[in-house]
Amino acid sequence: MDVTTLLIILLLGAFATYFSGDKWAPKVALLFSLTAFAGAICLLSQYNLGNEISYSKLWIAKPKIYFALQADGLALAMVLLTTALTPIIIFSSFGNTYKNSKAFYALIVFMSFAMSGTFLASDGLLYYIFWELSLIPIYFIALIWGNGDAEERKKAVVKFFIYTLAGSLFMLIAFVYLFQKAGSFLISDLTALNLSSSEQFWIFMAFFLAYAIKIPLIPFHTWQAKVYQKAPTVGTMLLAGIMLKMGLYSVIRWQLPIAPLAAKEYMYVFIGLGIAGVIYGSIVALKQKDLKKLLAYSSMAHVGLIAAGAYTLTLDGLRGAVLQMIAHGFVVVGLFFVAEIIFRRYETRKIAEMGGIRAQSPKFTSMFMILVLASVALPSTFNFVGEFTVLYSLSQVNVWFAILGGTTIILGAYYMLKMFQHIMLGETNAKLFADVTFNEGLALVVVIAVLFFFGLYPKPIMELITPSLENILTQINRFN
Amino acid sequence: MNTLIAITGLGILCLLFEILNFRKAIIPVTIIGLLAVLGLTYLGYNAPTSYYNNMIVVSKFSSVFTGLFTVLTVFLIALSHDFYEDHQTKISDFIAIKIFMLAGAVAMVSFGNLAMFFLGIEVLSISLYILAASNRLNVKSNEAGMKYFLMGSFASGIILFGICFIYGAMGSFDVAEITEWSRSAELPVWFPIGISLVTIGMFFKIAAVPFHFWAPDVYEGSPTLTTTTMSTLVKVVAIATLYKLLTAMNADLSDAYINIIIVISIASMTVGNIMALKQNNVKRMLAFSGISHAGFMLMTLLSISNSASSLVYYTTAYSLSGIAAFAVILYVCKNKDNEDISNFNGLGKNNPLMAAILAASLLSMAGIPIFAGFFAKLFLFNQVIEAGYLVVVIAAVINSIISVGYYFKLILAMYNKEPNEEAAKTPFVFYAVAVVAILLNIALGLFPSVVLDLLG
Amino acid sequence: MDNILNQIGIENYIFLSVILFCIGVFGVLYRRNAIVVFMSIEIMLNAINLLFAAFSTYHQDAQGQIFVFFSMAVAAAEVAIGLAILVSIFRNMGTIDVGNLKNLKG
Amino acid sequence: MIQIPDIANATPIQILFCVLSVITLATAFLTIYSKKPMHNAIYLVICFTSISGHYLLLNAQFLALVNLIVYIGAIMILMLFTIMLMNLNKENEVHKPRITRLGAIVVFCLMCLVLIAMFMNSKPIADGSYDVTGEDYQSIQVLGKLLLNEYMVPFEFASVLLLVAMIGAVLLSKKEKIEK
Amino acid sequence: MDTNLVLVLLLAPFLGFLFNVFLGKKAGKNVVGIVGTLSVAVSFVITLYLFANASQEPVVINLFDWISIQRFDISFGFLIDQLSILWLLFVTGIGSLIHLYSISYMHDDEKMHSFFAYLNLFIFFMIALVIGSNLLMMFIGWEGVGLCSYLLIGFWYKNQNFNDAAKKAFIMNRIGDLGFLIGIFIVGSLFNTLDFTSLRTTIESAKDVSDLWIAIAALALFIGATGKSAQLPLYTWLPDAMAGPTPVSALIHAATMVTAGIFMLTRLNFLFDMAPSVQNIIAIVGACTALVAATIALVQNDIKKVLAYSTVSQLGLMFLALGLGAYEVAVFHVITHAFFKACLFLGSGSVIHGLHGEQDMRKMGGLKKAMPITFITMLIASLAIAGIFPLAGFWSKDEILMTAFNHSNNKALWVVGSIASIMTAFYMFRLIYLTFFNSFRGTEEQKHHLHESPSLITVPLIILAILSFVGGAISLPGHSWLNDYLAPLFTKVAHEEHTLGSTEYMLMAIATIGALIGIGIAYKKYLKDNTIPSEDAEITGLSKVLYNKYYVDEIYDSVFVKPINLLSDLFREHVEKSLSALVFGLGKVTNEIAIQGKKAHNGSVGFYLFAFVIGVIVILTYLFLQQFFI
Repeated sequence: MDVTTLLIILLLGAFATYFSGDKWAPKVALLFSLTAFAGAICLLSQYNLGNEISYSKLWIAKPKIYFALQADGLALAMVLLTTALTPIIIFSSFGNTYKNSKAFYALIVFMSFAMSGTFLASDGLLYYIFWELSLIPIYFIALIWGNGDAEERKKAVVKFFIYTLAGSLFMLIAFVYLFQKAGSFLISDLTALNLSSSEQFWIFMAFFLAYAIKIPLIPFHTWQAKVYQKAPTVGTMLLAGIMLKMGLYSVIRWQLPIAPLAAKEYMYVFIGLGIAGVIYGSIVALKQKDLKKLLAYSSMAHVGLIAAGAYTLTLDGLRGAVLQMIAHGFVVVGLFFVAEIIFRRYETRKIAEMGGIRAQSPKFTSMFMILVLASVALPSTFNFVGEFTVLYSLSQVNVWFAILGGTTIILGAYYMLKMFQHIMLGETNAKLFADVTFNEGLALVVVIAVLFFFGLYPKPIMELITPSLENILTQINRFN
Repeated sequence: MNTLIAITGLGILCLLFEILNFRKAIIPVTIIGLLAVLGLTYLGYNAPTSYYNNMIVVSKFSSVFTGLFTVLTVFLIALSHDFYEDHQTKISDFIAIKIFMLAGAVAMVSFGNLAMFFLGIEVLSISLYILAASNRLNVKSNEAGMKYFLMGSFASGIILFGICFIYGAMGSFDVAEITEWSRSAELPVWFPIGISLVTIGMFFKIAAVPFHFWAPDVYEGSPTLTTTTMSTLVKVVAIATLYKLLTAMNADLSDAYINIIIVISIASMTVGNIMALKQNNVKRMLAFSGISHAGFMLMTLLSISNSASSLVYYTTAYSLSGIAAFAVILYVCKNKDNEDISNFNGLGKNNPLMAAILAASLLSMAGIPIFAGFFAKLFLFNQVIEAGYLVVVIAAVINSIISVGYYFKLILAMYNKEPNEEAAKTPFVFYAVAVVAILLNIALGLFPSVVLDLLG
Repeated sequence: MDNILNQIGIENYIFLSVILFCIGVFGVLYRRNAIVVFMSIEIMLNAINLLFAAFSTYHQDAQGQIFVFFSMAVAAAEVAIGLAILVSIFRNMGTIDVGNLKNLKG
Repeated sequence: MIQIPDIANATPIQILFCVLSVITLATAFLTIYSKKPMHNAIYLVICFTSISGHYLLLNAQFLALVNLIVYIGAIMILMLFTIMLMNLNKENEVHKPRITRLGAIVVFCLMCLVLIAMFMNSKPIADGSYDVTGEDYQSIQVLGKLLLNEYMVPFEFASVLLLVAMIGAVLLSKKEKIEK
Repeated sequence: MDTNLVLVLLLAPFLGFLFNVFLGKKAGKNVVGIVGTLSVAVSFVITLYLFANASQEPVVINLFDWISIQRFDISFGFLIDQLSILWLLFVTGIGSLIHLYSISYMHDDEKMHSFFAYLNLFIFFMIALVIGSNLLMMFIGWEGVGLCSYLLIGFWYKNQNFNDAAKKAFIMNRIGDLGFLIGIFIVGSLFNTLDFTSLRTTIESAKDVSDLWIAIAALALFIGATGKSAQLPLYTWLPDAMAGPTPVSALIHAATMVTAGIFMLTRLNFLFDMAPSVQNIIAIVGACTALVAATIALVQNDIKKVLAYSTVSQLGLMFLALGLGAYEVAVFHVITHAFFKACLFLGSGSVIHGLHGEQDMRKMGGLKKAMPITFITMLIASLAIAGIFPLAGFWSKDEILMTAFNHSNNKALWVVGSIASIMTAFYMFRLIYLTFFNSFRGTEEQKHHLHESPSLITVPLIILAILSFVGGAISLPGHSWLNDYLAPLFTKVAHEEHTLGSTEYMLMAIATIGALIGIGIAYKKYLKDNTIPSEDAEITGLSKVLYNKYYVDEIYDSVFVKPINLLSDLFREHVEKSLSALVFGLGKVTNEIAIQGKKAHNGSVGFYLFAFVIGVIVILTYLFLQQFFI
């Protein structure tokens, strides 16, 4: 199985979905995304057999641009995350009906294609193209199928698009500049460059702008909550579950190896920013009235911690960041799905209008509770593994970072439990709340199963990502 | 040369057809003729020579651009049938003028003598004055024609003044001779002044700031098909000519000159983009967008020795997306008395294909990947950074960000607003042109080398 | 045959043309009557033509004069079109005041 | 360098040049300044005539004649026709606001200043050593040959230009039959 | 030792949990109760087997590598040694009893299956905590029991106050957990291992390890312990936790979970021994907690609240012992305390059950006759906790006080501890008198229904009462089986056996007298004078302060909770908005420029040409000047 096949499956899937018509579109999309997941598993098995999984072909001769894909352990992990979450996300949307659903599902599959491409690309420009491509589907998904007032939605979505595009264009400049130096966009060439420290600084900052907006790190996060709120839940899941990880992945894959000196010199600043995001996000989440907004800020807090971990430039930090990325991907998809399940029944996202659901829906309550617990990184869930490793790496840099970053344990529990209490507990709600349907339950169970399995046995993922992270670390340390 | 003759002949054939009452055949025949011209151009591309005492010099550069112009003209003429539905008696005139305009354009990129250059630019301009004012009962069209005429002839005067000084300095109109002499050390001051004046005249034609004021008004007032012509064909012709002129004159662009280009380029991008933000008329908005693109195209002049292929790529990408966008605009505003953005409300529901095409072409103009517009910008940035003008690229990037604001205004109107009325029937030609143009654009994005390698 | 420039000097022709050209520019800016604006443009073109002729003598070369013919052809064509537009404006608006052309702005 | 006219020793040609120049500039200015379109036209005719005089001075007889024929005979007549057709010979033009007029004057002065300064600064051309090849370079014969040999293509192309203008003029003024 | 055995030990409660979760509702209440109890009983039996066959050497079972850190791996493994077996014994033992008790106690609750599920889950996590082979494994259990505590406190979720209490417990615990984690990090980076066994050897052989960092690690771990074991300043959740069903209070908030902190400190005794300054802190914190909680308990009227503060106070005493390095003494007290406190809670549960949910002692009284078994068992337990010879509490508490007395010349700790135990005697007997003596003060309706609890409730009570009576036997001064049993755990040679000299006898006498005084005062006040504590509103003076728990909750609320919420409002209302405005502002400015720019494009040809000409002039001038100056 060739690495390009995976992308082709997804791309074909997008077209097939569009042309299969509104009625069949969800099923076709699910079929193709599952196929892609199977493909990713195939790739994984080949990788485990020690095969080099890469594809490279000269695309444009001048300037020299390759169509180069390479799947190392890290990229594979992220592709697996993408291809595993996409079917879940698609499946989770089966309870809703969307007008013009063929376009809707086609965009989802297309986005999955673009994001997989981003993770796999080993040529800077190809990577950039996929990076930007993934922005367009989510823009339309949020714009057309989003909820709330059209004007406000428009404002939020446009801000999101322009903001993220603004960041990435600076990244493009950095890439072009690097191309001048290296003569190609291939990552292997870019990481072999001997840039002066001031060059590295500016390149680092250009990348940083792109990633800080995408991740998002404080204070570049202002697009996030509104978009999460306004986008349809599927879009929010894609955004929070996978797309944010693109930013974090890129930090590890591109930013740090290319400009390690700057990363080292200003390490404290970037870790500090990440941790500031943790605290700030948690505190803001505390008093959110809208469930999706609350989850948005919680997500911001989590990714802040992940970013802080990545910027420690230690193996533990990177590994923890990747683990936490995957874990967060699953848990956040689950939580947003929970929000959607509630919305399907109560037609509201205002926490104040909920309450007393538990008595009516034991299954839903248990699953929601488990997701909440995973989100607050209860040991034996996957999130704990990631969070522990990240916090450990932070403590190696400076124990204060671990303490400040560790407040997520307290504050996270505070706002999540408060949210849970106000939504689920209390006197039985007068409005009827039907327990989860089979489909809804299945999607949640899959997510939960993943969280627990890797929470107790994260070794496969660790072994998958560690060699690639070690490679990246040697690149980072090449100036020493 | 053959190309030029063939084109002119085709124009006259158009007029003859009207006389011979073959009105129905005009458009098909012209299109077929133009495709044949494309073949001729290809022959010329393979055999660069000069004709008639260096009056016409067919080079790879000129052939490539001639080809591009011809393709654009094919699109424009294909669109004509439905656009001039109500003016069937005049259709031969319209088509003939467009063909002659193409002849002027070809003369402009393949001139070997400043006389050809000047005549070419005048044929082009006069055709445009006519087309701009062609809706004679419409006050806006009149005003557009008048404004364009006044300012255009003023600019022609400046260009002529410049040519005059070049002649004064060199004693010849022959580009080859001028090139040769311009390498000698002692040049009279007349020469740089002449070059500057000609350049300024061309700045006017490509609508660079501060010579851009005509563009929005004229674009808005002109009949939409004319606006299409101006924003695609004419802009491309002007920038190609300017490029050719500066390479041909082998003017060692002095630092001062480069600075001027930088300032004008940045100013054009900025003014164009910022002004476009608050426009309600789509044509006017695209006029400002065109101004900003002119700024981008001017960046090629910063590394003039090797940026020809970037220029070809950029212009092709830009004009193809322009054609696609205007095909949709023509469809939407066909029976409307204005081109306000509100006309596009709900297009995404009424006609998803057309909406998608417009969205795609706007994304291409904004420089979003996989569309050719992105690669155009990329190659341009690459070249400019290579030449060492990082500042310009940063300005360009900031401008790209601003530009998204107004391109998306249109997209938002299409997808986020409820339709005003029932969907209208789409003439087949609009579909065809729009689809072909956008597919070409995407194909260009996927295989940029096809165009890039034309000029090595 | 003596070169007339030996008596007058090319500079004087240049200055004459430049000033004439500038008067033309001035006229374009100064007047609102479209016809007068046309005339101003004609003055500009004539100034250039004169300079062409002067340079032609300067170089002892006929090409400059040839160019003047083209320039005249262009001027004639332009005026024809310009007047045609003017007439249709007059018919529609009843004025030829350039300052009244303000439907398109912003 | 500007040669300061030496009135006393001026040759007739120099005097003629000066006189013609003054007439040219003055009438050009009056063309713009005069209020009545008809007067404008007449001043312009004088201006063009004086330019023809310049051509004669430069020994370009054919050019002088063509200038007279084309400009005065064709262009100006066209303009006069238009003026009379529209009955425009009235002083009803509203003046532009003062600031605009002031601006126009300033721009005029500036432009003259800049251009003249530039040319004054140009390298002086050796006095009295203008090329004299002695060949005939501007007789009608020579011009004809040049125009129809080397400049054949532009010459033909000019016809395209005029054709376009013709079609255009027709297009712009022809009334259409409204087709049902 | 058999790995499978340990896995069965661990997983039996978990299977019970799964059964109750998925099938509990269908299976019916009796089955739920039986399965729940049996699954714990299985663990208890295995523990007994392990206890009987225990070797001297600790047994480590590594299942697989769990988390990898660059410098070390953390295995998913178990450690079975004396300490864990000991803990397992009373966790599963008392757990079984309480499960048994709950069958009857919770029989009327519609969600009995989830109650048993949670209880089973708790036992599962508690076992995991106890047998974890490294700090992180312990942390799984640590957080897991916290979770179960949360679930069980909020068991009656329809009451938001209970939910608040549950949330508070979880968050307070999490504050401690952060400390625990930080401690783990520091230990990990100092010694490159988290395994208890290798940690011990590493520390013993470690050189040039910074004392400061060890102290910080110890302190951080201690903070973790204060959270779980309800010490100052994180104790406030425990009294609130009484919102849960009474068996829960007995099991989790008295006998087992709250002793996790002591377990952890004992486990890591080798670490704490290296940080004497931290040990001092622990001792002081323990003593203070004991005193503060005891004073609060003096005036509480809720029967469970009294017991809760009593628990806090007793835990304080245990920490006092830990701080003094007397781990085995602390463990001894943990065990005896588990017996009598479980008994007390279950007894109070029996009372509450009998009164259909009434918890206010002011509305009880005279239950002696109606509930004789409950009365006798509770009386025995109270005597035990008060430290009356020869009950279990006497021996353990006496050892603590003795250790405190012997520890240094500063007798302050001993004084504080003694006062706390005198108060203990007082408030326990206040409880007994108010509840069981005099006449019933409740409603007629309640009086009518007064009855002794069924045997499922009384049997565990009796067993626990017996244990409270004889439990002291495991560590009699001079013949301490416990000390010998635990000896391999401690680096220091265990405290030299107390030679029962005159000082010791004197101390015993003082303690006993003190306890008797406390009982006496209570007797005088509540039995002789028949005083009934006044209504809430009438409480004044010092009692008011005590009754309101020194206003600690209010202080925490205004120092931490409110500011964070205010900050949240501030961030949400202002910071977010202004950050957002900053970004939108850029757009707004651009738009404003555009609007101004529209005015420049005024449609006037004159102006357009003017700009054109100016452009020409500027360009020419610039070129000219460039040429001129270069």
